[in-house]
Amino acid sequence: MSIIINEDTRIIIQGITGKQGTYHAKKMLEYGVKIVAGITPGKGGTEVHGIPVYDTVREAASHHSIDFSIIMVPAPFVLGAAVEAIENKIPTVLILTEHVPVHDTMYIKNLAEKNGVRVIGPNTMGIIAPGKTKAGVMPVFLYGNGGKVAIVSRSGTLCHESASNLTFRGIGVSMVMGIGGDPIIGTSFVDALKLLKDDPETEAVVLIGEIGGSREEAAAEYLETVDFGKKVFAFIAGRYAPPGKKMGHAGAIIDKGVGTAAAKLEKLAKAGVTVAGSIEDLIQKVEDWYNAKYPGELKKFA
Amino acid sequence: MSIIINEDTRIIIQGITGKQGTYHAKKMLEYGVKIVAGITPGKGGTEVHGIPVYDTVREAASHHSIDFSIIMVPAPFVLGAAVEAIENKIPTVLILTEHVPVHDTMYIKNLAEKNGVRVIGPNTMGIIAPGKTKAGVMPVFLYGNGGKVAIVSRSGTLCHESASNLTFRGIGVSMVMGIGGDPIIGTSFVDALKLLKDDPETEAVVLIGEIGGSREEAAAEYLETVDFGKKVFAFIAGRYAPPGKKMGHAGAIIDKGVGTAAAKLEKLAKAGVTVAGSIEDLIQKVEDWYNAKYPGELKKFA
Amino acid sequence: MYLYEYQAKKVVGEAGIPIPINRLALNPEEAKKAVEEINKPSAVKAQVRAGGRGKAGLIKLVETPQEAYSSAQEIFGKVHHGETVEKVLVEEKLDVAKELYVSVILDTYQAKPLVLISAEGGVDIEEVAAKNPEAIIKVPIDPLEKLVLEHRWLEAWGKAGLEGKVLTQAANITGKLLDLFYKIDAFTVEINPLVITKDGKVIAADSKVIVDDSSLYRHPELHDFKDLSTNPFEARAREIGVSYVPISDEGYIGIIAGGAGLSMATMDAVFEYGGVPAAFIDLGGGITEEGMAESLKLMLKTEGMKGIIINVFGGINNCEIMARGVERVYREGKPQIPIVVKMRGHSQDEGWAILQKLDIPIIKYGTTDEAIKLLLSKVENGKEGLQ
Amino acid sequence: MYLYEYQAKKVVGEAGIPIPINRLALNPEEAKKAVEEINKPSAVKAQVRAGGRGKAGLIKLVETPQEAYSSAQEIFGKVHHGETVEKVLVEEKLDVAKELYVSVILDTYQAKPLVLISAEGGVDIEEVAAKNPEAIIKVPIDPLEKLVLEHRWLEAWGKAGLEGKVLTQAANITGKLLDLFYKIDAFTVEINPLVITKDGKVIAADSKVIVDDSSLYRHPELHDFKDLSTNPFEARAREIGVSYVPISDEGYIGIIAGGAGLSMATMDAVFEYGGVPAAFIDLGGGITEEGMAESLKLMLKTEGMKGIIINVFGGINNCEIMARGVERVYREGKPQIPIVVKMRGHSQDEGWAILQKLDIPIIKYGTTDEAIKLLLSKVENGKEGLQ
Repeated sequence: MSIIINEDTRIIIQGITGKQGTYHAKKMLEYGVKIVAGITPGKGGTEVHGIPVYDTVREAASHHSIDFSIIMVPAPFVLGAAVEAIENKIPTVLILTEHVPVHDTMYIKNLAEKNGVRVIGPNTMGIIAPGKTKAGVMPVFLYGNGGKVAIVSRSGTLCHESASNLTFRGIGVSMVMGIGGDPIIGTSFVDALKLLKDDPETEAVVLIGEIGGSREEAAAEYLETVDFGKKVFAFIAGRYAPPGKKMGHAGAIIDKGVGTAAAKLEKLAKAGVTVAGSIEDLIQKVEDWYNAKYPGELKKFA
Repeated sequence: MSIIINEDTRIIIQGITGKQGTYHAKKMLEYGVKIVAGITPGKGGTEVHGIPVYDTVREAASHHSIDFSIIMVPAPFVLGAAVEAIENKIPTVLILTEHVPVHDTMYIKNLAEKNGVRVIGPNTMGIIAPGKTKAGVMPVFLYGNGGKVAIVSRSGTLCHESASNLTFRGIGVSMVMGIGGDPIIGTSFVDALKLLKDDPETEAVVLIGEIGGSREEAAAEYLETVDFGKKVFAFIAGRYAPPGKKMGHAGAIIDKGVGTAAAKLEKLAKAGVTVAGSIEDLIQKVEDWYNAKYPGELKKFA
Repeated sequence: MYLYEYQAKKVVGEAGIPIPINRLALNPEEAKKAVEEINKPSAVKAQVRAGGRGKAGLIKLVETPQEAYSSAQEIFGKVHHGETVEKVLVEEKLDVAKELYVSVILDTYQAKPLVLISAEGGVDIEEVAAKNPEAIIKVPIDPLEKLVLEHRWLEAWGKAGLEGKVLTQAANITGKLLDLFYKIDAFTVEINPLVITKDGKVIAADSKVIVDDSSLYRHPELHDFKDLSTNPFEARAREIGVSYVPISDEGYIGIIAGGAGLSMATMDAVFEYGGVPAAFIDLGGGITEEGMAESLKLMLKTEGMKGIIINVFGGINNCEIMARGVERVYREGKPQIPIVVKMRGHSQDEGWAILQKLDIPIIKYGTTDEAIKLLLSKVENGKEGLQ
Repeated sequence: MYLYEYQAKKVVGEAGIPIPINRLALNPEEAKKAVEEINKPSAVKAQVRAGGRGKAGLIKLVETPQEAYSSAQEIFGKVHHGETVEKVLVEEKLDVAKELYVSVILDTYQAKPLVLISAEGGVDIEEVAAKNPEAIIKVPIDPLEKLVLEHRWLEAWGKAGLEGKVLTQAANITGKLLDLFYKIDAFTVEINPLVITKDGKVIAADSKVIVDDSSLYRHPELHDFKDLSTNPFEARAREIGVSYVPISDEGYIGIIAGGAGLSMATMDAVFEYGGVPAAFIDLGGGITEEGMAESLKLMLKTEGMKGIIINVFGGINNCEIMARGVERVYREGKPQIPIVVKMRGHSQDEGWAILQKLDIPIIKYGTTDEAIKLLLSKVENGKEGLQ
């Protein structure tokens, strides 16, 4: 059992007949992911890599038990696809798509909360429980076959970066989740930490944040209020960003001193988190902790 | 104790500073109605006949206990006023205004149900508990000082007509409510019957319907399913209406044989209701029932 | 407000729903030009509100512009259920593969929009409902819900058996129809038939739109469609701010009453006691002295009028003001037909005093029936003298 | 998208909110004409995005058209925080009795619109929040709620001390501002100050509007306002479908990375190890061979460039395709500055093979830090040879 997903999770892909949907459905099938159905309006009755395609989530749900939906439709259609999944009470809805209008995400998040549905993303690479299953676009061979460290990151490529380096050094990862780089996201650092607190497979958590917003600060506040009981590391991208500059993500705006890397790192350090100045520093600190806890176990991959 | 209103009911008037609002506030005060406040945005701090005026219901509610709101604002402002009253959980909201857009009433009714608020109307003359209080525009001297017969009517002037004649003949009325002549209304015949069933002051009920819609049929169905335990009379206006003709109210449309007077009267009669062919017939049948039940008591007024 | 076919199509088309290519023509020459532009076999359709146009020869299929001219020439000026044909709609003929049905109606009892969907279109939906009720899929909508999205319509049309591109087109149209329903404060927006063409397009071949009159103040875009009744009495009443409802062409009793319920009850009583009402005027609320006077004058002018009952209350209105309105008419000349007034309520004493001076009989405490009986006896008695 | 003052005012005015009479002028002559038309003492305001216009002499109060001409002449062509003044807004001067504040912002943490209201307007709202937090009334909005009506704003402004006609005007404006917020997919719509004039009118004297770029596809009405950056590199990147972010004018290291997080982490590492980055290109998802090639060419063209790090993953992108993009540039001519690639993920073997043929050093298993250290050492070593 991992958090959110595991080897038994039955997944549908909304937008499976698109180019990305078809490609990543194949990659997921190769990884052994249980994809039970795909959804594309107007393509009901067809198949993608042997996966049955339905016109609606409701129709798919009448033929299959569904735990999880991956939304890979173009941005203008994400609102409709997500609301459909939520109205059909799919327990977890992960939105991979980037450039989703933020007002749409706002609506989705509020509707999901009202319906008791977990949303992850949008603008995320997905979630992986290495060796078990994945729901996302990550190259699985960078993520190894398991470990004791979980990674939660706003950036997908920084997931790849840190997970691959932890894997190469033989440490591995228990699960990696991109929470998404948008201003509004369904699942936050705090939500992830709450789940990881009780995850028996995770002994340490790496938080990878960015400048802008206040989600890292909220994570620090959460860690100060609970006895988290696990080691937490953090890295914040954008320490050297010129103030006021928009750095790619809409969420990564430094606005009048709020959300700077310095402020985030200070709060996290105060909450007992081990903060890192660079990726190398982060990986090294995790390795040091690991070696101290499990001396002599590490066999480097490369 | 009467249903919905009685001598203790604390009332506000939304739109009190308008011509109608000011006139009828005076008439109600003369009848001893407990009007605790009036509401007109931008007129907060003024007074009407000594009644304090506030800008918002919320402000009024912070100074007074409120049981009931009468809405007398022009049709385009009814939606705002009603939603305000409902959001402030005023237990009963009566909308006197006519020509309210039906989509607005639809919204109001659904919001009220969600908030546990009773709406009466729109397009009603109001409600009166003779000798106790009133919330409406009815001339009180036509309604006497009480009695054992309740009247519930879609038409305000047919309330005046039947109540005045019952009063003139010495029978009197326990309470009279106009439920409103619009296609969508807050409180229906069935709602009124449910309340009157347990009203100790009412021994008989007069239902005054009109062609169109299916509210009278619904009342008949309700009366068939419960042991109502009280005498019920009914009159339906529009028996001779040419089919397909719009008769003043938007609600009074005969559409393809549904909602004809004949259909309504047949259903009501089948449910044990004493149906009348004219106002005179209605009054006479009530008088006959009264004389049979209380022989020799009647002293005619005129 | 019941829109003409061409108006309904305009509204539906502007909502982004595909409609047949069409042109409105005001004369045969324009009908000819329309077919030239459309450049396809077309239908020439008389713009009247009543149904049964096909049977009445008011819809003609034409192949050429010249045929359109001659067909239009036949149709223009024809009278259908009292309405003269002054406009025709010229419209491309569709290659129909299948006919569907979709509408949004106001379910007044549940206080919710109700979307009706059926794969059996092109016929009277009430017939389908009677014969094969499960062929109609009903989707109630919560008016408090901010967004109602397309998957609802994909689900419904999927249940109705649609698939592929036809499914997505029908679902998209249904969403737009619900948006339109809200946007124009409709009682009904209906597309019947919703046609699937042989080349797989979904097109709203015919549509019916009824809009709530009470909402028109916030729909300037619909003002051009306002139902300017050809009946001059109804038009004049609208100017005065009251409603004039014709009842019977053979009628000779006029009714002026306050409120639709009392107006209808008075009408019923006239019939009940053997009279025939010509029309009623419902004064509504807030009637002024002038409004009352103009209403009475309008009723007096109605053809064949032999007697008038004024059946009013001082509730939202005022007896004194209404009596003054009557007095104003009498000052200009005493009406030559009997008038009976039943009036009570706010300022009744003042009102009665004015009417008594005019020698108008007043029913102060009786029922509507008594007033009607009195009026009818006066009309009967006065017959010879007045004719 | 951050709108210019004149654009924000247009949007706010079209939402039905009263704004000062104004005219946009593209030269001193137009500024003169504007004051002639306005026919009142006016302000001539440079249209630049950065704050501090008043201090920089970019806002001038004028009494006459001639003064407007000369003031505009002074302002046009001035450079303010890198932006040249090409437009001025000429605007009537209001007779201010009091200044209020109102805005709707996106509370990203609560995922709700948040309406902020204060009787203390005209100053920086963050200062008010710091000094006198209870002077700001916060009204969170539920995005699922279909209708948010005026009484909410009457209540809030009443709490802020407004009354009478000023209260109803301010409430009405607030409702329209929330509608506008939703309508244009805004991050922020702010009116500061919201002015009460001496004759009791409430007018949006200045406004700030920020719109979500991701929503622009559904806002054709805003396309004219699109931020056509004067930086040709940013503009070219937009054409390619990537984003080019300038970092430092003194920079000499170029970063091409996938994703904003990795781009920033790479930038941090360059600074961390003593280099100065000039700019980064975030490739985003779905990069093509051509997009990769054009991105690299763009970075090579950046002035002062001495070395480039390509730090990418085959995740949503593909290593082989990205390597082919690099190859394409090399085929047109081997770049004269060191390039280091760190690349792994989908089709990494194919990608590595292509890059190896080009003699490009690849960090296959190390961290970003390793790649940067390698690049910086190459730049350092190659300095003499390249200059």
